[in-house]
Parts: sequence; C-alpha cells; structure tokens
Amino acid sequence: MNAIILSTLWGVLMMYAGFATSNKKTVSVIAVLGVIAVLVSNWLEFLGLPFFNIDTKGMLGYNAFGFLFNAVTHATLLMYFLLSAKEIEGSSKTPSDHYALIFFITAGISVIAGFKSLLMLFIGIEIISIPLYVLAGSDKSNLKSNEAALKYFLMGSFSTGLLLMGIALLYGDSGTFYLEGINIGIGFLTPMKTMGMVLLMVSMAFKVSAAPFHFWTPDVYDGTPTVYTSFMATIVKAAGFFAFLKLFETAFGKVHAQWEVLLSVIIVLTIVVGNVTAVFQQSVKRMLSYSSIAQAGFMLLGVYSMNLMAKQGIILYFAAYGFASIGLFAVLAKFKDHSIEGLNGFAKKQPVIAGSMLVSLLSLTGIPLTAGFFAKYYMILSVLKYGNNLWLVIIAILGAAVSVYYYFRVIQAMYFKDEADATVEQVGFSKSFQLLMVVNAIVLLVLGIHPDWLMLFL
Amino acid sequence: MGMNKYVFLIPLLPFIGFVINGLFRNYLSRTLVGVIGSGVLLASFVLSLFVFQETTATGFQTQLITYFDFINAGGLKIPVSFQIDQLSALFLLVITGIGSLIHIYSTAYMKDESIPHYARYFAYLNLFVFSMLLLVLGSNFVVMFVGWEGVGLCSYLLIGYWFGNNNYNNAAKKAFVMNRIGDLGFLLAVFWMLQQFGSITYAEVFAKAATAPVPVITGITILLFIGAMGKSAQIPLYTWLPDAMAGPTPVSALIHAATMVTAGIYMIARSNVMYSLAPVSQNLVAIIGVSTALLAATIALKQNDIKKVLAYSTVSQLGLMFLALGVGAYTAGVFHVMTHAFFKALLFLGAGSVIHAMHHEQDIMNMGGLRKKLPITHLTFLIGCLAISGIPPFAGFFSKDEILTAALIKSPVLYALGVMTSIMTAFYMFRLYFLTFSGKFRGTHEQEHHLHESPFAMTFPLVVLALLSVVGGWVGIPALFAEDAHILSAFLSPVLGTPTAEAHHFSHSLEWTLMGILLSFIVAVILFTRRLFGSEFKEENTTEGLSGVLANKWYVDEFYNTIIVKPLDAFAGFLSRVVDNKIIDGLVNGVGKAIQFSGRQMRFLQSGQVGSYILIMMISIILFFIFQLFWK
Amino acid sequence: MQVMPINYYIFLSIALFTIGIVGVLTRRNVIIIFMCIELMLNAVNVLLVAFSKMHHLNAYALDRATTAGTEAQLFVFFIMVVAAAEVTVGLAIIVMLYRNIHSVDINFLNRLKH
Amino acid sequence: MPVSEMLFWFLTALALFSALMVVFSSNPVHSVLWLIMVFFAISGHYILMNAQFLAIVNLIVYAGAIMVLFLFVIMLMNMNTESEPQKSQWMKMAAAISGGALMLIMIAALKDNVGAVSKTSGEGSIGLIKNLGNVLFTEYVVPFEISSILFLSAMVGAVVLGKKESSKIVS
Amino acid sequence: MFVAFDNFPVMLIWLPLVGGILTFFMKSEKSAKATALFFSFLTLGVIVTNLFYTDVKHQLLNQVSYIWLPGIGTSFALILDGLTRTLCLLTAIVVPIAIINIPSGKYKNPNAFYGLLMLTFCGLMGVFMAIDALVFYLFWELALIPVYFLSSIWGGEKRIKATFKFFIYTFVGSLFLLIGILYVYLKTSGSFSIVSFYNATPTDGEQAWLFFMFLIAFAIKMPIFPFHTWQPEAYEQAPTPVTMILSGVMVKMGLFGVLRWLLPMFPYATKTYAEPMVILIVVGMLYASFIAIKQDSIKKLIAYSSIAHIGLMAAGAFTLKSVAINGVFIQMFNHGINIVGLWLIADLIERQTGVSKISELGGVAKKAPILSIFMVIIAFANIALPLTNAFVGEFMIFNGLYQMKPWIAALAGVSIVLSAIYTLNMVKNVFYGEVATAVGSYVDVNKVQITLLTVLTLLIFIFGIYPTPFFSMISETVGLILNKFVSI
Repeated sequence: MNAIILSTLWGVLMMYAGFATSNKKTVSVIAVLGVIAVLVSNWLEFLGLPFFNIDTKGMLGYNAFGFLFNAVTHATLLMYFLLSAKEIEGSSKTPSDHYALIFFITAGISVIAGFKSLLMLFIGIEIISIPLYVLAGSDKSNLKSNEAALKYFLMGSFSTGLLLMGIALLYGDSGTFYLEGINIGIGFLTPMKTMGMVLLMVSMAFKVSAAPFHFWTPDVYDGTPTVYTSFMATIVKAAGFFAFLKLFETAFGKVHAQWEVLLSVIIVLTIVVGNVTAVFQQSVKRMLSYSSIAQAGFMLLGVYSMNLMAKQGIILYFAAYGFASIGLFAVLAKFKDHSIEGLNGFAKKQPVIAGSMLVSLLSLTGIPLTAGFFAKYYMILSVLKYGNNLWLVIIAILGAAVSVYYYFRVIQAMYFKDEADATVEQVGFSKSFQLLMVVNAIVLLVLGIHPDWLMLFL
Repeated sequence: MGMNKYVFLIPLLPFIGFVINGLFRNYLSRTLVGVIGSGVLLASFVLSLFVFQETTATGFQTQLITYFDFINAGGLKIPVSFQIDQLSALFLLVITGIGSLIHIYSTAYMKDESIPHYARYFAYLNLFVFSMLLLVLGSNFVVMFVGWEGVGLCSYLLIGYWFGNNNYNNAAKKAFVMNRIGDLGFLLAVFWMLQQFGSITYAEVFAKAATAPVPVITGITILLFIGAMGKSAQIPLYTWLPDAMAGPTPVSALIHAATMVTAGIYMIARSNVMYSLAPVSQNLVAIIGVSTALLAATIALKQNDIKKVLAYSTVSQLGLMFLALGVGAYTAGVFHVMTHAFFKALLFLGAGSVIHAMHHEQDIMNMGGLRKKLPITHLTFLIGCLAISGIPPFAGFFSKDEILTAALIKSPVLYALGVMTSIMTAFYMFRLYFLTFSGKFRGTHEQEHHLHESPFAMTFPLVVLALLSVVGGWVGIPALFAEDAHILSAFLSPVLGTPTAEAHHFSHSLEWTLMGILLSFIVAVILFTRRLFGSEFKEENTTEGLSGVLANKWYVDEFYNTIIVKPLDAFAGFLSRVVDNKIIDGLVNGVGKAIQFSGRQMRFLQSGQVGSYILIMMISIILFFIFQLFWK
Repeated sequence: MQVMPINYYIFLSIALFTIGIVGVLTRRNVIIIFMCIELMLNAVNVLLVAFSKMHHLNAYALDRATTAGTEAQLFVFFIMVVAAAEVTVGLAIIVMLYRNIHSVDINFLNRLKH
Repeated sequence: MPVSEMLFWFLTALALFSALMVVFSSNPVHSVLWLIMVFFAISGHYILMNAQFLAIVNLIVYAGAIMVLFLFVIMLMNMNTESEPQKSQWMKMAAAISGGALMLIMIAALKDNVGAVSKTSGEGSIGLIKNLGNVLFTEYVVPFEISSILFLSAMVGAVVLGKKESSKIVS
Repeated sequence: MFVAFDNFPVMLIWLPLVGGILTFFMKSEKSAKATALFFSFLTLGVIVTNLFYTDVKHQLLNQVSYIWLPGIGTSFALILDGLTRTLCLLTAIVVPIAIINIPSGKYKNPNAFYGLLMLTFCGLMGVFMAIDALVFYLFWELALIPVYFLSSIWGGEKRIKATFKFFIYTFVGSLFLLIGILYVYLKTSGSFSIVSFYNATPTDGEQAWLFFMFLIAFAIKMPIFPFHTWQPEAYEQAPTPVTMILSGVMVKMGLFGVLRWLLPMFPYATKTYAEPMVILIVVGMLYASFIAIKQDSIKKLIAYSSIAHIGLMAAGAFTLKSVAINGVFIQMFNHGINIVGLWLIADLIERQTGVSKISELGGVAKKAPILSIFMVIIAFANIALPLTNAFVGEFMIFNGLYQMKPWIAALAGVSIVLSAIYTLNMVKNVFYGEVATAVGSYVDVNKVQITLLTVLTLLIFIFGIYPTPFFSMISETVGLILNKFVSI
C-alpha cells in the first residue's frame, strides 16, 4: 500500500514540479528521490512498517513475493531513472509530465503486485497501459512514435476487451471476482470457466508479449522513443508476468493440469518465434524487442511450473532481465543509428560502456556468473521439478542457444569488428553515466554470483 | 655369471653413442664422431663376446635380468627385463660384430658428408643398433616390440638420410608405413597373448602355450607373422625393402645383414614353441616364405641397379629363411640368418666400394672390367657371390643345404621351389658379378679415370667378412658329412629344440644325389652367365614380354597403387571433401542457415498491419477454445 | 417471479462482442475500429449485469437481504470509467496522428514492420 | 408474452441491428449514431434488469460524453463523407469467418447454461443508485480511489499528447 | 589474507585469477607478459609441490568446501586427486609454454590478451577441480568465454565465424549438460555435491537419456565424431597460444567430464551404451585419420589428428577396463604435451614463413636442423612410437579395447597406420625435400624456443620410459571410477 500511495503522490508532485521549476535537472532529481522514497517505503512495509492502514476488503494484499517484486521493480526503476534521466529530459519540454506518468505506472504496478481481485487486476493493468500509450507516442513529431502509440493503443484496448470478456465469464460461473473465491469453486471446469480462463490467458499472454499474441511488441518497441521502450520492455513487462503468475496460481492453481498444455504451446511458440525472428534483425533495438519476446518465453516457464523455484526464479529473472535491458537501452538511446553495424569497434572507443554492455548481453544469454544464468537456471529447474516436460526444457534451451546468435552479434560488432569500416557515432558518455553502467554490470554480476541475496527474502 | 650386471651396457653403449653424436654433432671433430660411433659398438661387441662365452658354458641357464616396471597399472604389468640365452647371445654377436664392421666401413664411406650430417649418420646407426639389441635382448614381447618399432624408426631415418631428395623420403615413409602395418599385427598378437596368458613374458607365454587351444595359438602366431612380414619384407609387405636402397649403402648392409630384416626371423625363432604348436601357421610361414623367395629371385634376374639386385636377393634369402622356420627347421633358419649376415654384408659393402669408386654410379650396365682396378673388392665380392650361390665350402652352402633338406622332408614341392630359387640366385648374382667386374669398362672416361681401390677402413671390413663368409658355415656341418658336427644346432638346442627325427628319413645316398645335381646345376648356371655376361655385353631387352615384367618387378608396386593406395586416397578425399565438408558440416551449417531462413520468413508475419495481427490473435483464440473445450 | 434464461443474455452479449471484433477486423478507419472496441466493452457490460442479476437471484432465494451481484454492477461502473479514460487518451492519439499524416486509415500504419 | 419479454426481444434486435450498422455504415458519422443507438438499447436492457444506476451512467457517460467526443473528433477531421477505403475482400472474408467461428464456438460452449435473470424489480434493489453508491464508497473505496490514478494519468497523457511542441515531422 | 590460501585447490584457482586481473592493469606488454608468466609459474610451482602431498595425511590440504549458496545446495568444493592432478599439471605446463612462445608485439592490447589467457587458465583449473556439479558447470562455461574473446579478437582472417561456430557448438552442449545436472540434482537430496550426485538414483530409463544429455556436452568438447566440425576451423583461426590451450587442455575437459561425471553417475547406462559408443568413436577415429591425410593446412592436419587421438582416449574410457582407463589418464597428459609441441612447431614455421600450407613449404630441415630434430621427435611421439610418451597410453588403451572386443582393437589399430601416414607426410613435405621459396631465409630456433622444445621433449621421454610414478598417483582415482561398475 505504501508503494501505491507514495508513487501516486509523487506522480502528482511531479506534475506540479513542472510548474515549480523549469530546470529539467531538478525535475530528474526529484524523480530519483521519489523512487528512492518509494523503494524505502515499500521495504519498510515489508519489514512491518506500513504508513497507512487501509482496509482494502481483501482486494489488495501483499505477501513476500509481492513485496519483493515491488522492490525489484523500484530498484530497476531507480537504475532506469539514473541511466536515462538525460533522455527523459530530452524527450519533452516538460519532462515532469513524463515522470508523472511513469510514477502512475509504478503505482499501477504496485496494484498488480498485490491484487487479489479481478477488479484490481483490471484497474491495475489499465493504470499501467494507458500512460504507456501516451509514452509510446510521446515523440509526437515522429511518425513512428505516433504509429507505435496508435498500434499499442488499439491492440491494447482490444486485449482489454478480451480480458473483460474473460472476467465476465468467470464471474458468471463463480459469482465472485476474488481470485481465491474462483479457485475454491473451480474443482470442475465448466465450459464457461474454461472460456474465461482461456481469454484471461490470452490477454495476459498479450501483455507479456507471448506468441501468437506478440505482434504488437516489435512494432511498438521499435517506434516508441528508446528511453520508454526500455521502461516498457523491462519493468512493465515484469508486471505482466507477475500478474500472469499470480492470477493463474491463485485462481487456477487447482486445475493446473487443465491449462498447462495450452500454456506450453504458447511457451514453445514464443520461444521459437522470438528467437528465430530476432536472428535476422539488423537493428539492435528491434533485435532487443524480439529478444524480449524470447525472454518472455523463458519467463513463462515460471508461470508454467508455478512452484517455489519458479517464483524465486521469476523474481531473479525480473532483476536480471530488467537491469541488463535497461543498461543496453540506456546506451542505445544515445545513438541515432540503431543498426548493429553502428556499434562496430565500439569497444575500442568506449571500453567501459562496452564492458558493461557485454555483461548485460552475457546476462541475457545466460552465461554463468551473470544474473541471467541463475534466472534461466531457476526456470529450467522449476520445470524439471514440475516434471514430465523435458521436451519443453529442451526447446527452451535450444532457444537459448539460438539467442546466442543475435546477442553475440552485438558483442562481435563491439569487440571484433574493426572500426575502420564502421561509423561509430561520436557519442559522449559522461563519467557518471559510465559509473552507473559499471554499477549496473556489478549488480548483474553480484546477482550472478550470489543470487541467494535476493532469494533470501522469499 | 658375472656378465649379468653388465648386460645393460650392450644396448646402452650404442645409445650413449647416439646421444653424444646426436646432441654434440656441431662440436665434435670428424674423427671423434667416427671413433665414438664405431667405438661404442666395438665395446658392445666385446661385451657380447663375453656374454656369448658365458652361454657356451655347459649347464648355462637362461638368465633373466629385470630392471624396472615399464607399466604396472590396471592389471597390466610389463617389466623392462632382458633375457640372455643362446639365441639372444648369437644374435648379439652377429649384430654387434657386423654392426661394428659396418660402422668402421662407414667412417670412410661417408667422409664426404659435412660433419653435422656425418655425426647424424653415426647417431642414427648407433640408434639402429641400440634398437636391434633391445629387440633381441628383451625378455618379453613388449620390450621386443619397443625394439621392433625402434628399428622401424631408424630405418625411416636412415633411408631418408639424404632428405633433400623426395624420392628417398618417400621410400623412407613407405618403409615405415609398411612396417607399421606389420606392427599392428604384432600388437594385436601381444594383446591376445595378454588376454590368453595374462603375461607377455616369453617364459610364461611359452610355458602356458601348450595348454592353450590350438586356434588361439594359430591366431597369435599368424598375427605375429604379419608383424614379421612387415619387418622382414615378405609377401605382401616386401616392396619397401628394395626402395630402401635410397639410404647410404652401409645402411643397406646394416638393414639387410645385421638388423631390421632379421628381426622377423628372430621373433619367429624365439616363438618357436608356439609355432610348433600351430601347424597351420607353420605352413603359412613356409608358403609365404618360399613364394617370396621365388618371386624376389625372378625380379632380381632383370635388375640393373647393383643395390636393387642385392636387395631382391635379400628378400629372396629371407624367404628361404622363413621357409626354414615354416618347416620347423628353426636352427637352419637362424643358421642362414648368420651366414647370410656375413655374405650379404660383404656383398653390400663390396657394392658400396664399387659405388664409391664409380662416384655414385649404381647401374651395372655402366660398369664392367673393374676387376683390375678394385682387386680387393673384386676378390671379396666374388667370395660373397660364391657364398650366396651355395658353392661349398662357402658359408651359404651349408645353411642353404640345411634349409632345402628340411624343406624336402616337409614337401617335395617346397624343395623344388627352393631349388629353383637357389639356381636363380646363382644366375643373378653372377650376372651381377660378371657385368661389374669382367669385360670392358662401359662408364664415362671421367669415371674410368678416377677408378681406385677403396681405403683401408673400407677394405678391412670386406676382408673380415670375406673370411667369415668362407668359414662361417663350418659351424653347421650337416650330418651327411660328419655326425654331430653341427655345433650351432647343439648350441641352440636349449632354445630351439633339437631337430626332429624326420631328418634322418632320407638315405645318405639320396641326399648326396640331390646335392650333387643341385651343385652341378649351379655351376652350370655360373658358367652360363659367364658366357652371357663375362666378356662382351649386349643390351638386354627389358621392355617386352617376361623380361619386361620382371624388370618392372611384376608390376607389384603399380598393382598396390591401383588396388590400395589410390582407392584409399580417393576415399580419404571423398570423406574430406564430401562427407565432412558437405554432409556433416553442411548439416551443422544447415541448421544455422535454416534458422536464419525461417527468421527471414517469419519476419513477414510481422506485416505491420494491425488487422492481420488481430486476425492471427483471433484465429489463435478460436483454436485455443477448440483445443480446450472440445479436444479434451 | 418473472425470469429470463441467462442464455439469452449470453447470446446477446456474444453476438455484440463478435460484431465488435468483426468490425475491428474489417474497418480501416481507426475511429470506427475504436468504436467497435467500445462495442465489445459494452457487450461485456451487458453480460456482467446479467450475471449480476443471475447471481443475485440465486442468492435471493436463500437470503432475502443479500447484496450478491453488487460487485458486478460496480465492475461495470469501473469498466465505464476506464473506457472513458481510454477514450480520452485514444482520441488524443488519433488526433495527434491525424495532425501528422492527415489520415486515420489504419492501413497507413505500416512503417513499423518485420 | 409478457411485456418485459417483448421489450427484451425488441431491445435485443435493436442492439444487434444497430451494432451491425455501426460496422457496415460507410459514413463514420452514421456509425457513431448507430453506436449511440446501441447504447440506448443496452441501457434499456439495464433498466429491464433493474440496474438503473448503470443505465443512467451508460447514457450519460457513453452515449452522452464519449460518443459526443467521438463525433467531435470525426467532425474535426472532416470525415463525414463516405471516403473510407475498403479493406481487401480477403480480409473481410477472413474476418467474417473467424468472427462467425468464434461466435459459434462460444455459443456452442455456453448454450447448456442453466441460470436465469429475474425480470421483476421487487427483489433486486442492488442496482439502485442508493445501494451502489453506498457500496462504492464503503467497500469499493480503494478501487475507486485507485481509479482516480487512472484518470490522473489519462489527463496528463491527454495533455502531453495534445501539447504542440515542434512541427517538424520525422518519418 | 593468507587464510584463503591455506590449501592447494584454492591456491590453484586464485593464483591464475589474481594474476589475470593484475595483468589487465599492466601498461606495457613486457610487464603484462611478466605478470602472467610469474603467476603461471607460481601456479605450476604449487601444483608441482602438491605432487609431494598426495598421501592421506594431507587430504585436508587437497580438498576444500566453502558454503556458497546454501539455498540452492551448492558449495564451492574443490579437490585434488589423481585425475585432477594430471590435468592441472598439464594445464600449468601448457599455459606458461603458450605464454613464453608469444613473440613480442604480435598481439595488440597485450594486457588484455595475457589477462584473458590467465582467466582461461583459472577456468580450466576450476573445471578440473570442482566436485560440485554447479561449480563444475560454472567453470565449464567460464573457461569458454575468455577463449571466445581471445580467438575472436586476435585470431585469423575468418576468426569471427569460426570462433562463433565453436562457441555455439559448445554452448548448446553445455546447455544440455545443464539440463542433465539439474535433473540429477532433483534426484538428490537437494545438493550439488559430487557425492550426492554419485549416490543419486535415477531409474534406468532416466539414466539412459541423462547419459546422453551429459554425453553431448562432453562429446562436443572433445570433440568426437560427428560433433567435430567446429574444431578444425577453430584451431586454424585461433591465435596459437589459444590453440595450444584449446587442443592441449580444453579438449580434455570432455574426457575429464566423462571420467569424473558421466561414468560414475550412470553406470547402468554406460554399461548399456559402452559398446555402441566405442564403435562409433572408433569409426570416427578412422574417419578423422582419413581426412587428416588429405589436409593441406598444417593446422587442420593437426586438428584432425587430434580428433583421432582424442577419439582413442574416449573409446578407452568407455571400455570400462582398468587398463584402458589408466591409459586414458596418462594419455590425456601426454597428448597435451605432444600436441602443444606440434602447435609450437607449426607456429614457429608459420611465424617465419607466413605460410601454413604444407604444399607451399619444404626443406625446413636444411635451414633449421635443430627445429627438425624436435619436430621428428614430437611427430613420432604423436604416432606413439615406443619410448615416447604416447605409446604407453595408447598401448594400454588398445589393450583395453582388445579386452572389450578384439575386432574393435583391430579396427582402431588401423588408425595407427593412418597416423603414421599423415604425420610422416607432413614431416616429409614440410621439413624434407627441396627448399621451398617461402623457407628461403629461414632462421633456426633461438634459445628460448630450444628451451621450450627441450622441456616438451624431456617430458615426452620421461613419460615414455618411466611412467610408473604416474600410475601410482592415479591408481586410487581409477579404482573409484571403476568401483561403480563392480556391482552391475
């Protein structure tokens, strides 16, 4: 609750900050302070120090999983703000509005972190989505950005329709919006419930950009200003997963066997489509959006198996994927040319930045001693533990193997290609940015060496 | 028994010589190299004499001297140990003795080489002798195998001594590879023995052999014989030996007389216990032996290279030795090894002397009339020819006669073939002799001008060997002439057993008759060759008909080339180009390409059209519904 | 007590929903597509209200003072709220796009593909 | 046939017909008008189900505010002509088929539902404003307040999008 | 500070790691090389010292376990036993040789180059010493990454493609390995320690596919036919020091995996598949040998020859015969020495002539007699001539193959002949014959190179003549491996 309220308040504060000061730097500082405040308050609540005592009538409620998810969200958001402040400032005359939107989204994510009723799920998702539509189109004079916003909006609304239909059908059968209530009476899956469930799954799959509902992702990620793509692809997506996992665990946990096949089909499609399509991309940005689809396939394994390991793993995955992608996007946002060739010889020009990008890419690939490894480790382990689904694991790791291809293309460009035949843009990276990138890499490495420090809390 | 402590020195001394000459070749003087090279061998020879003397003592027991465990792991125990008995002692003598002479000879023969190469040459020679000594001294098959491969290595190094010439290198490689084929057989035999007997020590193997099933023994002995085929140049692995003439001539002497090719004989003689238990293998040995003898003899008839003739004669003589072993006359085989060592070394060194005089001319068509210019060489060479042709009382007569007698006991056919070989031997040897030494000189004037007798270091070994070729046979005088005069047989009997009683089946008169007929044939042939080649020379037809076939060595090399080498080469090429590059790597790359391709194709699903996106979503939802509602 | 089978409402809702989907698929004018999405939301609303009444009826049989079904009607309320917010943003986006390309044809949205 | 039932069928027919007309009218303005028609029909249904509050809200919010907004935008863009190009026949076919299939499947799956909706107003007062308002501000105050975030963000969003910043168009 | 250095395994990990990191910060090439050398010699010193502490009394010094991730059930556990000592010693010998051999100015950014080499060193040590499955896996991957960079940055013309292929190949393999490890882990009581892995009891059916999961990773790494196609290109394109480490040590990771993990963990499956595996491998050996005959590039020839030799070792491991496993142990070491020698010579030639095609070379022996002597020795060691090191191992392996099935040994024996053919072909065409134009101004080896080659040659002879101490070192480990098969 702390997080929701504080981030809302800070969102409002940000709105007014735009009037109060015209100095963009100040706005950014306020935003960063806000995230820290949210982070701390969330943590305090986790430790048993809620600032507010609100009776939510059982619609919202946090457990360790939710708190930890919130914490990871806020931590990645902090890193995001720190790394991307310049781009956010540059994206508009009044970046305070954008900060406000992001804070509202954060509030929505916190709602998602604690939803116990389909109503809260719906509202939470919408709170996340609607500002995102705006952020996608925030580069107003850019037709790609316009297009991304409209596409995202249309398809998002459409999927909201599906979600609502699903909720309605579920309600029709069970007479309640409470997840636990649905679960209680779910012993036998009536056609109505089944349909509701499938529609919910579809709309959640849409939100996490799982195939075959992923089509919006590449276009939208590509068209959105890079700085917001970063946010969308990491923090927001994590919320989608969290919702997916929580919804299906709490509401449909009993009938796991009924939907696992369907989900595994989605997973396989996602992994195949994401990885295979990413292979041929020439733009790093677009490649990363396909890779986010591929990573989604891996994260869905956690939704699939739904055991403790899955939860541990998915939290770690959020962190690993979030930090890695934010780092990459933050660098990418400074480039005009997003083609892979544009990075040729980058390591020689900017060894520090390239080094931390390297760590990010290795983490995304899942190389040991980076957080990405243990993330994948938990996913595979959870599925193996769930049992009898070796083929799913094998497809997943084959996907991971394919992913090497496109992630390493970037590494190859940065490290192995000569700059002579390349057009490495003269992009300046401030010292503080470099430092932050190093910190980002260190976070990934620390989580890769000692994931227990994160898992400890679950 | 005091020699046991020093036996290790016998191989070690040549090895030290090898190390010194090999490592310090840039720092030693020419004389020092020669002294070290020959000196270590002479020292070994002296030690061998002592050892030999011990073995001749009555009541001598086989001595086993174990040094350390070569391998002792996983149930496999292979000690490095030496065995001293009559057989090894005899071979020690032959190897070190003849080896010493060849070393001495080489000091003069190779003096044109620069010092580093000179030293290299002696290092190789020393190593060669070392390997051979190891082979002979070993008390088990693995140590023997170590020496066995070692001589293969040295032959490789020496044949390719003049490495600037690629033909020589090819010959060297051919020698090694062919030996390796044989070695594989040997190795498998070793494993089989290990499995069957749990040991590869002679003593244990031979003790247990009698109780092993005959097929097993047959198998082992055949595999061993395959090893011998390679090493001792028998059909089908004999073609390397004539090519091995690429090395310096003393090396040929060493290979043909003292080391290397006799290894096969030694090995089978050593394993006589097993061969006697396996008649099938024995027959095989005899048949291969006699066929090789005959084949090589026919080829030798038409060769014009002085060394080639000698080489084929070695193959042929080796065949005879195997014939002896095959018919169970182990002593006769070993006897012939000994006498053959004498006269073949003599012949090769003599040939070397001729070549030396002729400035590396080897074609006998370009020689002639050397009798006067090279008197010592001529005389000793003649003795060699007489010895190899089996004229009494030269050494060859006794050993060959013993073999033929033994063959006759076994089968008249073998005998007949052996006789044919002997007659042909006489023919080609005297053809060689007459073409070289009588008639007019057919070389260039320059060659004629420079003709000279070789220095003492070369003639000395010739004389010694000539003497041995004369008297060497007298240790094995057959019962025909004098009962119990066969000293060698008596000496070797603890190892090789006494000849079987069958030897006495024939009446003395029959033996006399056969020997007489054979001798008269040989003499006739010699006279015939004198008529043919003695005074005047006429160009031989070496292109057409049988003589063409013979001159081209029955086209065996070409046959191997077409049947084995080329197809294997093509096969390797096929594997490399097609299977590895196209199929396996193609498959691997194909997976990558397929992913790329499908990536490219799948991009088109991403059409950018919201309508089609939603349509695909709808279709998916419909399918999901159907699946979830109706399929289950 | 006068009752209607719930199925009628379900069918009505499904029909409206499907019409909405077909509209989304067939039309090129973004605004109309958006309207069709609104149609879908309304289909859901109808359904929710019907279910609300159905559950209320069921509960009423046991307990006269029941408030069962309220939550669904409130849910509909929230859907309308959300829809209103969505429309605000949606139309803003559409207007923005129109300002740039002077068209609201969805087929022109194809700069981003592959 | 009772009046309520007749009304039900009438409203249903009206709703469906108007919905179809929304999809099929080529003039956007007509579409908007037909959609308003649908909303009216749906509101009628609400009233039939004794959900007066929603009926009113539906009319005010949807038919009133939202649709006016739509109309306004359409007028703004000067789209009151039948100028909209048609989608390809293929797409239309596919849409019709998939839509039909979806409907068939859903109906087939849900046709066996037993359950009823009461048509009398006596027993169900939950749909009344008083009732709902009470619940909304007691039990549902949290989602209500949270949805305010939604509005805030929508507002900020509309402002962000509506503000004119630069005129250079990048394609 | 010395607390962490109080035992051998930890020292062996830390020294290369610290050395590598320090090397990164060196400014000049000289100091970078010196640092790397210093630490690698230090490591060598440690492992050599350790050879005197092999008795039970010092077990505590040779085995450590630090709690790492208790939640997962993994701890940083290392051991030094017979198998490990063999390979660590090999690594510690090969790495300094590789480093010394690097001519100055050859590679740009030398500090990074040497640093990465040291990191590879560290990774390899970790792989060999780990007795915790997860730690093993981590090091397995970690050893790969620096190699990937080394080859891709400093390699030959087609380096990026070749190295990438290598990387993908091994990565796929290791992912399968990961699945296998995790599956077995679930069968344990939640621990990754090797003991619990050994005691895990997957059913026979599970063993069957787990066996292959593990095997794929190991087979790719070795590599054995038909997973070998990455190797020739990777060897050809990688910079020589890396190729040395790759072929000398890294390929042993696969064999090591088979011996330490695969065989003892799945005795049932191993028993079932041993014979088909051996046949497949033997066929692959012959296949590689045949292809080696047709190679014109020295490097590719050595690569294919290595495939054949490694295949022999792999076949030996699957015979499950004590004698063969002993042979595999010693042969792992010896093959490392020999192939490093071959690479060294190939590098010396290529460095001077700029040519690595056999057909463009010739007559090196005339110009460089000393080099040729070493070459002949190493070449004959490569074809396992008696009294060279390889003979001991190959003899024992063949013996084991024979014990399994005589005809397999006979078939495998053909490779002996073939190896003689291709090795001597290379010697002949490169060293003998007419002096080729590329060799015209060849200068013989210098003192440093002589020293390196002498060290290798001495090792060749020592292990070829008196290998007994080695066998006493490994006997216990071999026994442990084979114990698992006693009851089956």
